[in-house]
Amino acid sequence: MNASLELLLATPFIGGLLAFIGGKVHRWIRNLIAIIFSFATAFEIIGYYNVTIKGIVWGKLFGSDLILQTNPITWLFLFIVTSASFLIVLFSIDDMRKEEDELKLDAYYMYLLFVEGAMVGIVLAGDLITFFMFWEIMSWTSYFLIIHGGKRSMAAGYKYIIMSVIGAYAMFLAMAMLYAKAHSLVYTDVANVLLHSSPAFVIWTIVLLAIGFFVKAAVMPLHTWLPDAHSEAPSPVSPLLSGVLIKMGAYGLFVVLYGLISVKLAGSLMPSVFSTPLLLYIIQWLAALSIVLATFLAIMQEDAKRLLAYSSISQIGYVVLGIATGTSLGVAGGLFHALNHAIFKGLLFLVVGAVIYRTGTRNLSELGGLIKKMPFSFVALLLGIIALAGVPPLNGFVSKWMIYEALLQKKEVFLLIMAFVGSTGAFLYVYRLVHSIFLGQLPKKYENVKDVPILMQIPIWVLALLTIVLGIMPGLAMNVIVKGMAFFGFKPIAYNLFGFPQGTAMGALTTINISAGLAIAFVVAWILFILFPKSRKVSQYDNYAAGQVVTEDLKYNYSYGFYMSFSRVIKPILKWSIERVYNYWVEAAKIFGDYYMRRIYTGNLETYNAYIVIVITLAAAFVLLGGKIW
Amino acid sequence: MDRLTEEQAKTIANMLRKRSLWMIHYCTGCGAIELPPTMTSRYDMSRFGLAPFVTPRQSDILLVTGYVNIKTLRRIITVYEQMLDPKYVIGFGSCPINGGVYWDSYSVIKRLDRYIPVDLYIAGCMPRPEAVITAFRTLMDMIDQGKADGYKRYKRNLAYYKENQRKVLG
Amino acid sequence: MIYYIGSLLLIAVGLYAVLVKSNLIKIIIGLNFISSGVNLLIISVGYINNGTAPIFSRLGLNPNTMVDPIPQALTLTAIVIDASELALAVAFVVLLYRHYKTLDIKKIRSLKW
Amino acid sequence: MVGGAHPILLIAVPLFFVFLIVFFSSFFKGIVKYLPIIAFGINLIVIYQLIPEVLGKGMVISTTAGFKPPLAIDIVVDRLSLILAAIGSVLGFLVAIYNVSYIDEEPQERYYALFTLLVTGIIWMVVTGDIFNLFVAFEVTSIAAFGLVGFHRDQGAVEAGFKYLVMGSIGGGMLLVGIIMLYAATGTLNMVDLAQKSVHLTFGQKFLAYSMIFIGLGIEGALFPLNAWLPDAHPAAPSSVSAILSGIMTTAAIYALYRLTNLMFDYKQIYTILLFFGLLTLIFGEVSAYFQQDIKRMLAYSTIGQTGLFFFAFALDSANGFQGSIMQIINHSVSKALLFLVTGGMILRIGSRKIEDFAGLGRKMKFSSFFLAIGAFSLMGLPPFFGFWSKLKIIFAALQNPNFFMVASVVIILLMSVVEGAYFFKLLQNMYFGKPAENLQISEAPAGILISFTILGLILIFISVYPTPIINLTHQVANDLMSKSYINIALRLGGL
Amino acid sequence: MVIDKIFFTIITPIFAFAVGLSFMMIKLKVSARIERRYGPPIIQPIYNILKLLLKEENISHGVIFSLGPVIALAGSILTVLFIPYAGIKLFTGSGDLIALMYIMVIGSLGMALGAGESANPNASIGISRALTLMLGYDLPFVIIIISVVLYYHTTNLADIVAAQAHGHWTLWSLPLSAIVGFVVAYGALGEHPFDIITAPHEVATGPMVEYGGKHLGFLVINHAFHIYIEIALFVDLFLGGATNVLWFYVKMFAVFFIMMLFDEVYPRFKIDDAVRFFWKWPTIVALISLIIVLVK
Repeated sequence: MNASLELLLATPFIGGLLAFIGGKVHRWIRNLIAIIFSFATAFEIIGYYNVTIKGIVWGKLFGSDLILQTNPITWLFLFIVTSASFLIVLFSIDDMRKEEDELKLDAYYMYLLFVEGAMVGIVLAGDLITFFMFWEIMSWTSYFLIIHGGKRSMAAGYKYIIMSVIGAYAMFLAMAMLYAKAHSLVYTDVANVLLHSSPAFVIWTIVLLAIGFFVKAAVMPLHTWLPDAHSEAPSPVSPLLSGVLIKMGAYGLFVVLYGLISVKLAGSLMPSVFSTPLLLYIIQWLAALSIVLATFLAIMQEDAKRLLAYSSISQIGYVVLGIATGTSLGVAGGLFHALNHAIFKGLLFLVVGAVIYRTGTRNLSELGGLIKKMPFSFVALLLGIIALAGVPPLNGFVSKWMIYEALLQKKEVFLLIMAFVGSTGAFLYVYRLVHSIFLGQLPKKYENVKDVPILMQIPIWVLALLTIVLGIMPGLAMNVIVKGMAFFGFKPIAYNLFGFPQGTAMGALTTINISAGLAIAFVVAWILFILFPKSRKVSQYDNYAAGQVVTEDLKYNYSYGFYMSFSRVIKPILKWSIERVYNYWVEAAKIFGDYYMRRIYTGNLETYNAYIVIVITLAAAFVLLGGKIW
Repeated sequence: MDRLTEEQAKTIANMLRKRSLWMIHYCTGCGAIELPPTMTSRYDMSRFGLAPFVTPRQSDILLVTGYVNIKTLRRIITVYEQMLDPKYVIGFGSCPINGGVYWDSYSVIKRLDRYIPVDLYIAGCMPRPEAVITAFRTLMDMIDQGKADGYKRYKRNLAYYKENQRKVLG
Repeated sequence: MIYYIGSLLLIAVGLYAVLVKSNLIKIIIGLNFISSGVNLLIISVGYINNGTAPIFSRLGLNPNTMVDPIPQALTLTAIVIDASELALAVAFVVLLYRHYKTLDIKKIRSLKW
Repeated sequence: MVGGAHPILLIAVPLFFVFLIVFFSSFFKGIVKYLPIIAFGINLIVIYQLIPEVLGKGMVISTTAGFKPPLAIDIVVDRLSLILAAIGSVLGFLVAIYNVSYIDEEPQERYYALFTLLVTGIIWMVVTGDIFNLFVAFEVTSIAAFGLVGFHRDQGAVEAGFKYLVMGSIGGGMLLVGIIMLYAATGTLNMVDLAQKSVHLTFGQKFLAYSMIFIGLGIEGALFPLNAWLPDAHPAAPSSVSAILSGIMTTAAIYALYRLTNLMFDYKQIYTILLFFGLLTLIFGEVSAYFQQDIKRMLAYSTIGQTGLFFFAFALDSANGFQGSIMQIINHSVSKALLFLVTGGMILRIGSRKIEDFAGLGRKMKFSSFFLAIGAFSLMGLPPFFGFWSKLKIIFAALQNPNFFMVASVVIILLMSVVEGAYFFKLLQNMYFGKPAENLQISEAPAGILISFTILGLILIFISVYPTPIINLTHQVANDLMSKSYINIALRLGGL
Repeated sequence: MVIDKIFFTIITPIFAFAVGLSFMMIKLKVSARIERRYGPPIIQPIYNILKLLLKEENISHGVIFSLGPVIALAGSILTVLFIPYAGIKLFTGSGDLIALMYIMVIGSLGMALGAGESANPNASIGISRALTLMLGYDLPFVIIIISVVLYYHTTNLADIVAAQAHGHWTLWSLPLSAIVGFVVAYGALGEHPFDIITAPHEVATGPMVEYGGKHLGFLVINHAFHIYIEIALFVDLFLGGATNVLWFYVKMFAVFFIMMLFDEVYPRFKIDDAVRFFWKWPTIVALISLIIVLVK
């Protein structure tokens, strides 16, 4: 409980190493160690609930202190990281059992815990060096996690790591520029320096840092790694990536925008649009574009995990959109949505993982009708998609509602429209998910499928419960968020356990009334329903198909190209692919590099000698010109 | 509700049923020709609460218009079995009665009655809309009096019907 | 002065040979040209017109008229190094000929980029 | 001198062992392969003894032949030399162990003699305080290297060796020309003396000499465009030699360039030119490495890239730049040597240098793959490995005075780091998760190889997780370079 | 007060159902007259519903299949509670217009889930179309919602209604929004030309294909609610709500009557054409209206 921050940071790393070593002894020792250490990390953060520690120096590098710190926002993200990791470790125990190679499994748990440790480090960091260091560690450890997924995951992982590295180096550049100015990278020092810097410098800093965060958070023009990586990664890793890892980008953005640069400062540096500093407004637009376009792309997907991956891009768009509003309500909404997204996206990926575990496919058109075989998974998935679509009474609705209200208050109507459309679009793809996996025709080969083992169900149920609890009692999360935001200088927003009383915002929300109303209405409707004659259960093959007798061997259900008509509508948009642009440039660079390299290292000794002579001649010319180079 | 006896409840239910008859029509050949005038403005069968519907789950009447051959019989039986009780079958025109002009065809079912219980036949080739409407009115009266019990007969004599169906369909 | 020019010319000729000639032997000769040029350069640095050997073999010798002994020592070292290099080079040429059946450097291009 | 720590032993002992090897080879051949281990073991002891003194006083000088400097050739070990000499000795020692399992081709005694000579020459080059002695060391190194590159005597090795020889000879000649120019202008060969006397020379004079020296050392130090021999020679040589060549030989040449530039040619213009050379080397090295199919060739190009990086850092001409440069040298030497040693073991087992043939080795050769990954990570500069700290330092140093050119350079460096990441991750991915060839039956590398790269890997891990002493040391070194304390301390200690 | 609230909570859904049912009745008659038919008896919908509920046999494809209509009805009842009518605002304080938009969706979700479990391809196609159409009309819908909200500076529906008192209807102040709102409400009702979802001749009533008996009865009831919700929302947003029930009913009827006329004369859009339609003219007009509000 009273573990020091260093211990908190070290626990997952030690656990990872021990798990790796323990795996040499027996696999259950390894599993146990992984469970214990991930639980220990989650347990250790309890003591930091609502604790603010300004900073602990844990090292010194190049004259800059390396600092660990914590505050309620940190705690929120720590909570996301540690609890999600713990649940994912639990889920992995059974899910990864099909992997025969024990060495790979040892490495898997090690990297899993390392990623957790790195994310804890990112969140706890009190200076940019620590932040960046753990950021990089997170990148490569998660890369190794992703490529556990088999052959196709390798290309995905490669794309992921390259883009991560590019993003990280953009951050690195910004960091170095800040270091040159501040000679220290502690947040407070950096903030001080930025306060007195030229606008151009501040803007460059934000832009460069934002590139790094956007790659990780997969905001639209930099998202191309995500669909591949998230869908090809092993089932338990996808929730970690989607639920937690991309939140680090959002966290970084939050820290930079409000920890290093205050909105007031940003506002004084650049023109404002809709009372938002221009740069933030651009960030908001990128986020909004991510929301809409990723939603449209998710609608088109045929692969369950790919669909969820695109949905992650879209949902992280809400988070970034909220964080970039700069108002208390919006930022709180963004942070809350980060938490909620971790919960419901983790839940969805886990359920899909469970389905893959049982059926071995994630192709939506091959699945169907599993509700009869995996009813618990169905209910969990149902809760997940309701939360994702932002439909009351679950948690996704509350955070989205806050973001909408914040945007409305700032009159950022175009962004708001996009956010709304994204939410409606989410409805399309989540229905696709539940329909194609759980509803519809049950293929004959899945006759003997049953629900997943209990160890895999526990994480699913915990998350499913959280969607309900936070949906009805958003005040639980708002406690932490509002306190933490006060730490960053935001005005507090009025809230209570069940939402937002009237008079504080444009509108009001009392979640308990909605959920209670729904429950009562449901009970009333249900009572009405059972008054009338009971229904007779019929087989799914007793189905109206214009008189045709439907048989088992016939695939009669409609699950491929579910939104074909919609794709016809948005075909003009789909023609544009940022990925193709990237590929084009990468190919061009490769061809260029190849062409010129071949002409430099020709293998001909005479050429090589000519280089030497050229250098001699240049030197001589230089001397003759009197030592002037310009 | 509990005050009402079962008999009374049934009476009320039948009264409602006869006022709202939704039909799914099985049309082959010329059978479909006489239905549109029946439905549209001139004869307007919706006056009697009749309405055409498209799925057997929602329909009360199966209207078999025109001949039924071996191939289509299977569909008719499927559709009939998918309908929800109470359900009624109307044989429309002479074909379902005795094969009509196809009386000597090898593939046409001569008597629909042998395979599914027909509540009412409308004779004629083809029957005029007036006849059709009269038939519906007759059916309504039958329902009111509880005479239209084809679905019950089907259940009672399931073995008989199945045997006949098997003979034809194999 | 003439020695400097001569040595530089020798180096230039050597470079030219290395650069232009495609025969391995000629390249080696070019290398030797370079080293000879360098050696000559070293010697000429310490050379004094009408100087004496830097040995007090008899009395009355003015140290200022003695040639500098250090370049000579250097040259000796350099010559030794050149000799060993030459030996190695020739050995390589023999091996190259064994592998490629040619002495044309342009054809010896199995290793490229 | 004092405390029994004689820097001269660093050269004398291995040279003696070279003769011993040749001597023993004729009648007691079995012992030959162990002699280099002893030689460099002794060297390590000498270095260990030198450490307190060098760190304390900043320099240890030992003169030869009974003369006093500047006439005598003196051996000067300051902090920078010590770092490089230590790396050289450690690598020499480890590679000597490696050789025991690795070299089975005849004539072994020549290999061992040349190998010992090569490492000796490198250490010599690093610790010498005399500019002509530097040339001699340079040539000793070169000739040993020519021979070793051609050691396999197959088609590629001979060709690479010959090309290297031609370019190296030209380089040697140019270096000598430069040295002679300096001598002609100042009349001395002692570096400290030269540094003092050359103040009076004009920039033009100095630059002429410098350009000659630069060409000579640049060829050996693999600076673009003088580095064309390197990608041929490194793959052709036995992996043990590649480790030395890549790990420390180019570095030693660069060291010499650092030393001379710092002592005598401390001009803004020269540093500016060097910046460009560094950047170009970096770009061409890394980009070429990306396209390689041959793993050793890839590593060789990567060496060029790394050289460019630390040369760039040096050319920044600031304390931070020097520090970053030296940290990067340490990182490069250790990691690249590690990579070459590991790949050597792997190539020995699978008999191919193609990257695609490395598929699935992560399962078969666990230790090798692990250390390969560690080395690659450190080279890429991923935390928490040492390369991260050095790269951090270099970038911070480069942006100390951010102007457009510097920012652009940093962008290039970072882009090249991305390229570096691209090819290393390609390799690692293939190695760990690639599908191995059918019935690939291979075992872990032989004991000698395993021991040597394990020790090196552990060293790398150690300095990665505990970089503070090295950071402090390099900080001192950088300050030494900035304040030119080489001259002052040498004067105080009688190095002149 | 509390009793008051409970009373109205009970009475509101019944009122809504009655209104919706009355519209259904009227519609049958009116459309018959437009087609020069006599038309069914005026209480034909009641016969239909009761007949469906009293079917002797019901079939079910599974739990969710049965729950579908129940959830749909529950969602509709809940939504009704959030819409203020005739000065009665029950739950309006606990969820504003934005919340309402998403509460409205619950019912559709239930319906879609239930229909999905029937495994009927027609049902799936129908849902696919329904959701696509929803995305289609959602775009202009949110735009007009935003413009109205911005115009009145509140998201509270009751406040919006209050602000329109004394004839200051949104219809007069934002005519363009009102027009689009009408189109959208119309599209949401799924009448011609937007009835591609159920298109009986194509996909056999789409989502409802497997529903019969009491399930279908519930869906018909739900449809009555649906009519009420869409039109009441339109009346509240654009026609100033009303202070008494009668006036509210008259306004709703007026809106519904115009809708009926449209319904009679239009053929059917293809689904992608419907979406294109909604994303073209209504969206443009709505945007213009929004910009007008913003500039003001």
